[in-house]
Amino acid sequence: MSTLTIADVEQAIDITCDTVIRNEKYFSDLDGLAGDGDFGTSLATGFKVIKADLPTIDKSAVGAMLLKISMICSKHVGGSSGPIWGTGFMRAGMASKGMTEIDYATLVAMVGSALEGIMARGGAKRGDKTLLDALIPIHETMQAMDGSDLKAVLAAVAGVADKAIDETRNLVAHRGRASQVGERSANTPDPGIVGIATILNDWCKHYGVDFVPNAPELNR
Amino acid sequence: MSTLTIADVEQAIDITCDTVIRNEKYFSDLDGLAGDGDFGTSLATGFKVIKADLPTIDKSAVGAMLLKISMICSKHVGGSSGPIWGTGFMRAGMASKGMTEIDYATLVAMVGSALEGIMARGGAKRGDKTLLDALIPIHETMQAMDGSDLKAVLAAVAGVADKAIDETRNLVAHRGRASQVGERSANTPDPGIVGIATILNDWCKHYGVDFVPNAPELNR
Amino acid sequence: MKKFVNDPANFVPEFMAGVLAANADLLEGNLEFQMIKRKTIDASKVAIVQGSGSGHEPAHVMAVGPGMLTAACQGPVFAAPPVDACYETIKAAATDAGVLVLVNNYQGDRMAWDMACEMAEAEGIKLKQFIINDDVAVQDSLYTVGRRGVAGNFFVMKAAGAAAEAGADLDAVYAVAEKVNANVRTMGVALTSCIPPQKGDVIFDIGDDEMEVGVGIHGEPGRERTKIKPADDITKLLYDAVQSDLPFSSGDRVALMVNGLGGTPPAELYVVYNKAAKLAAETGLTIARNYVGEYCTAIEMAGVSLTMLKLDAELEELLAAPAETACRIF
Amino acid sequence: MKKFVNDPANFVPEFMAGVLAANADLLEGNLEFQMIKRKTIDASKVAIVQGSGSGHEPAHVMAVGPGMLTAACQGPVFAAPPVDACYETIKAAATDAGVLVLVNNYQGDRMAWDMACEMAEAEGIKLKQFIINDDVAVQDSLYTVGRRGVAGNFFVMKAAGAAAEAGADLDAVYAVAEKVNANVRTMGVALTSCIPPQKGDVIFDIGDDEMEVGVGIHGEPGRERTKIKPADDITKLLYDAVQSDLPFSSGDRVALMVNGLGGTPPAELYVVYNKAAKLAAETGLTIARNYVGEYCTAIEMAGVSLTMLKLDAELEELLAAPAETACRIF
Ligand SMILES: Nc1ncnc2c1ncn2[C@@H]1O[C@H](COP(=O)(O)OP(=O)(O)O)[C@@H](O)[C@H]1O
Ligand SMILES: Nc1ncnc2c1ncn2[C@@H]1O[C@H](COP(=O)(O)OP(=O)(O)O)[C@@H](O)[C@H]1O
Ligand SMILES: [Mg+2]
Ligand SMILES: [Mg+2]
Ligand SMILES: [Mg+2]
Ligand SMILES: [Mg+2]
Repeated sequence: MSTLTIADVEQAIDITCDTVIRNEKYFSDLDGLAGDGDFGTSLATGFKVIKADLPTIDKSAVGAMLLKISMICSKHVGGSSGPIWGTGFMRAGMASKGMTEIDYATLVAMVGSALEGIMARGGAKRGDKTLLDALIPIHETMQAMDGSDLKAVLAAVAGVADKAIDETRNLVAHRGRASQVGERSANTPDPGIVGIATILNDWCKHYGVDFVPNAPELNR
Repeated sequence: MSTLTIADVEQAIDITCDTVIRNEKYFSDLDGLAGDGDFGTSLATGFKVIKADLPTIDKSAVGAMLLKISMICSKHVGGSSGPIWGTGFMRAGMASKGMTEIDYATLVAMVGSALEGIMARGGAKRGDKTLLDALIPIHETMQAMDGSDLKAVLAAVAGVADKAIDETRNLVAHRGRASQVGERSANTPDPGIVGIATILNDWCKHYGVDFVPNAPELNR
Repeated sequence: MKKFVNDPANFVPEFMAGVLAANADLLEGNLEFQMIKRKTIDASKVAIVQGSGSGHEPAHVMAVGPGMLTAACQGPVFAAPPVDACYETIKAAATDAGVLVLVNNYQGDRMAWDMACEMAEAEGIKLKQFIINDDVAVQDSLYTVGRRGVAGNFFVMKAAGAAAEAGADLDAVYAVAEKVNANVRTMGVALTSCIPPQKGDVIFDIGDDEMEVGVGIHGEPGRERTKIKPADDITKLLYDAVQSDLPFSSGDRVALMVNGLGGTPPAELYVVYNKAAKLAAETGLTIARNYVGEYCTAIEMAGVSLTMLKLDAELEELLAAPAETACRIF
Repeated sequence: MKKFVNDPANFVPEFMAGVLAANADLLEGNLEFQMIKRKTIDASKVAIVQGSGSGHEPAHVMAVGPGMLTAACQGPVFAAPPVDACYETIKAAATDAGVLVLVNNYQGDRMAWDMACEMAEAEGIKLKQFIINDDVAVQDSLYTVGRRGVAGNFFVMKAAGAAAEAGADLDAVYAVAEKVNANVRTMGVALTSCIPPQKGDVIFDIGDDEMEVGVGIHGEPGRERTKIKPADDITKLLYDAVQSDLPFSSGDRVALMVNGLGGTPPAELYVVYNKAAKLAAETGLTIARNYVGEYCTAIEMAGVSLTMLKLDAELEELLAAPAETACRIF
C-alpha cells in the first residue's frame, strides 16, 4: 500500500498526540535552555484537545480533518507554535482538500505546502535553527524517493530529522534565537527540530520501522 | 572631686560620641537579631552631629548643653531611640538647668529624672527588656552610694549595666519586642542595654577605672 | 543587595527628591526634615498629617495631595521619623481649622508624634492625634503594643482627607478617622523577606517553601510560619481572619483592598482578588469599592495584605470623592 | 516558586477573572478567548486592540478602557495568544470606523496577529496593523527580529487611544501610532530573573552581584551582563542609550517613564527618576509629563526600564487626555 486512507492519517495523528503529550515537560525544558520554556506546554495544550476531539471531528476528507486540527491549534496553542503548527496543518489540509485517500505525490505536496506556509508565516529560512531545518531536508528526501515503500520513506525522514538535531546544535539561531543569546544558546538543540524528530521516531516504533537514532535527545 | 564641671560633662559626652560612632554597625547587628537593625545607625547618626557640634554649642550651663543635645536627638535620631534618648537628655538637662557645676545629689536626680521621662514617654516598665533594665538599677545603685568617690560609682554602675545584659538576655520583651518574636528574640541581648553598658565600660577605660566586664558583648 | 540605591544613607532623601521632581506642580518639600507637603494649603480646612518609617511607599509622603494628606514626613527605612521632622510637618501643615495627626500604632512613631504634638500644642497649634491599628494578626508585636497600623491606614487618610476637603471641622474629621479605624481590618502574608538598604541584607530568613502568615510591614513575625499554600488557600486564611474579626456580616457593603507588599506583581494580586471577591460573595458582602495594587509596601517583600472596611453611606461618599497624589497612571 | 498561584495552568484565566471582578462597571470578558473588552464600544470610533503574552500586566488586558485599548487578549505567560483569541478580539472590538491592531515586535505575536488580521479582513473587517519596536537594547533578540516592543507601548496605546476617542479616522489613528513609535525609545535593566508560574523556576541565572543591561521583558539577554552598579550609574547607562538613540536633543519636550519590571518597589523607582530627571535637564530636555510606576512588567523581575518620548503639541494633548483602565488608586 502506498496510499493513505483517512484512518491512516487519523492514526498517525493520534500517535503524534501521545508523543507530544508525553514529552510536554521535556520539550519545555529544552526550550528553557535558550528560550522561554513554553514550547512543550504550548504544543501539548493543543494536542490534548486534538486527542480528545479526534474521534468525533469531521472526517469526510483528509483535508477537512487537517483543517479542523489547524483550527484547534489556532484556538489552543499560544506562542510561535500556534501559528507555525496551525499554518502547517492548514496548508497540508488545503493540499489534500476533499480527498479521502492520498497518494505519495500528494503526501509530498502536503509536506511541501506546509513548509512553504510556515516559511511565509514566520519568515525563517533554512539554517535559522528552526523546525524548518528538519522539514526542508525531509521534503527533499521525500521528493527523491518514489514512495513505493512508505516504511522506507519513514525510516529515511526519521534519519533526516535525527541528523538535523546534531547539524543545527551549534548553529546560532537567526530567527527567534538571535546572536545576543550568547552562551545560553550554545550547544542547545532547537526544540522544534527535536519535536519533529521525536514524532518521527515514535512513528517508526509504532509502525515497526527499524530505526536507530543517533541524537542523544532521541535516546533518553 | 565629687562635683562635675561643664567641662567634665562635655568630656563624658565626647567619649560617648566616640563609643556610639565606633559601634554603629555592631549595635545595628545586635538590633537585627530580634529587631529591625536600625539601632546603631539611628544613634550614630545623632551622635555624629553631637560630636561635631559639641565644641561650639551653648555651654553656659550643664542644663543648656544637655537640652541642646536633646534637640540634636530630636532632629537627627529616628526610630524609638530619638524620643528615648532625646527625652533622657531633656529631663537630665531640666534637672541641671542653669547649673555650671553639679554635685552628686544632682547627678543622681538627673539620672532619675531621665529614666522617669523615658518611662513616661514609652510606657515601658522594669523587666520589659529595654534600656530601662540598665538605667533603673543604675539609679538605685547610685542612690545607695554617697558619691564621695565618683570612680567607685562608675565602677559600680558599669557592673550593674554589665549584669543587666545577662539578666535580661532570656527575657521575653514586653514592649517593642513582643512574645510573637518567638525564636528570633531568644537569647539575644537588648541592644539598648548593651549600648548603655558599652558606654559605661568605655568611660571606665577612659577614666582609668578598674573594671572587668562579664558579658561577652563587652569583651569583643 | 539587589537594589536601585546609591549610598544607602541617602536612599530616603533621594527617593523623596524623585517624588518632588515628578510632582512639582502638586507638591513641595523640605528635605531637611524629610517632609513633603501640598503646594497650596487651604487655611480654612482641617490639615491632615502622617509620617512613619520609609519603605512603605506610597504611604506616607506619596499620599500627600488634595483630598488626602496635607503633609507627611518619613524616617529612615522602617524607623520612625525624628521628633523634629514630625514637629515641622505639623507646623508646615497647620491651619486655622486645626491638624489631625494620624499615627500608625508603632512605639517609635507614637513617641515621636507625641513629643511633636506636645511641642506644637505648646505653640498654640490646634490638633488632635489619632492612632490607627487595623492589623488583626497579633495583639502585640515588634515595635508596637496593641495591634499594628498597616494598609487600612489608606482608608483613614482617604476618608478623613475627603471630609477635611469638604470643610468638616477637626472633631468631625477626627470622628471620620475613628469610624474608619473602628470598621477596618487587615491581615498580611509574606512569601519572602526584604532588604532595607542600610542594613544590606534580609531582615528575616524564610525557607523556600515557607510563608509568614500575619506578617507585619517591617517583617515582624505574625501568627504562624507555615508551608506555602495555593493562592486560594492563602486568600481564605487572610479573608477568614479579617472577616471574623470585626465581624463583617451578610448584607454589609465593604471596600476591599488587595495590597501588594512590594515584590508581588499585578497579575498575582488579581489572582488573590479573584478569590477574595468570591469569599466576600459567599459571606453575603457587597464589594462597593475595590482596591488592587500597592498601597502600603514593605520595600520589595513578596506578599499581600487583605483589608476590608465596612461602609456606610457617609464613608462610601468620602471614598468616592476625588483625590490626587503622587501616584498616577496617566 | 514563591507566588500567589493555584494550578499554574489556570494562572492567566484566574487573574483575568480578578481583573473583571474588580472592574465590572467598565469591562467585560470572554475568558474562552482570554479576552477583555470595554463594556460599551462606540461604533463610530476607531477601535484599538492589542494582545501578547501574559506577565506584563498592566499591559495588555489591564490597559483596556475609555481612551486606551478597546479590547485585548492574552496568551499564556510570555507566550503569544492563540490566533483565534486574536481574531475574536478583533471581531469583538471591530467598529464601522475600523480597527487598529497594535502588535509588539515579537515573532509569536506577529504571526498570530497576522493570521487573525487575514481572517478578520476576509470577513470584511476594516483594519490596519501597526508594529511597535521601541527597545534600543539590541537589534535582534530572542523571539524577535528587529527591535523589541516594550514599555513604550504604553505611549502608543495612550496617544492612539486618545486620538480614536476624539474621533480620528483609522488612517489618522494609525499615523499617531506611527509618530509615537518613531519618537519613543526604551531600555531596561534586570537585577533578578523571574519565575513564569508554569515553568516553576527562573528563566535565567544571574549572580548576586550582577545585572543584565538591556534585558527584554521576557528575560531575553541584553547588551551586557555586568557587575551591579549604584542607581545613578545604572540610570545613566539607560538614559544615555535611550537619549542617544533617537537622539533627544536640547530644547525637546519629552514624556519620561520609569517603569518597574514587577519586583522593584516604588521608592527605588523614584531614586531612578530622580537621577533621570537630572540627566534630562543636563541634556536640555523638558520633562513635560512623567510616569513612574508599573506599566509593562516581567512578572516579578527586579528591574526598571527607562522610556522617553519626544513630544509635539499633538502628542502632548493626546497624552493629557483623560483615560480609564483597570489600574486605579482611589
Ligand atoms: N519563524 C519561525 N519559523 C519556523 N519555526 C519557528 C519560527 N520561530 C520559532 N520556530 C520554532 O518554534 C519553536 C519554539 O516554539 P515556541 O516555544 O512555542 O515559540 P516561542 O519562541 O514564541 O516561545 C522553535 O524551537 C522553532 O523550531
Ligand atoms: N518603650 C521603650 N522604653 C525604653 N526603651 C525602649 C523602648 N522601646 C525601645 N527601647 C530601647 O530602644 C532600643 C531600640 O531602639 P531602636 O532600634 O532605635 O528603636 P526601634 O525599636 O523603633 O527600631 C531597644 O533595644 C530598647 O532598649
Ligand atoms: Mg518558547
Ligand atoms: Mg530598631
Ligand atoms: Mg526601627
Ligand atoms: Mg514563548
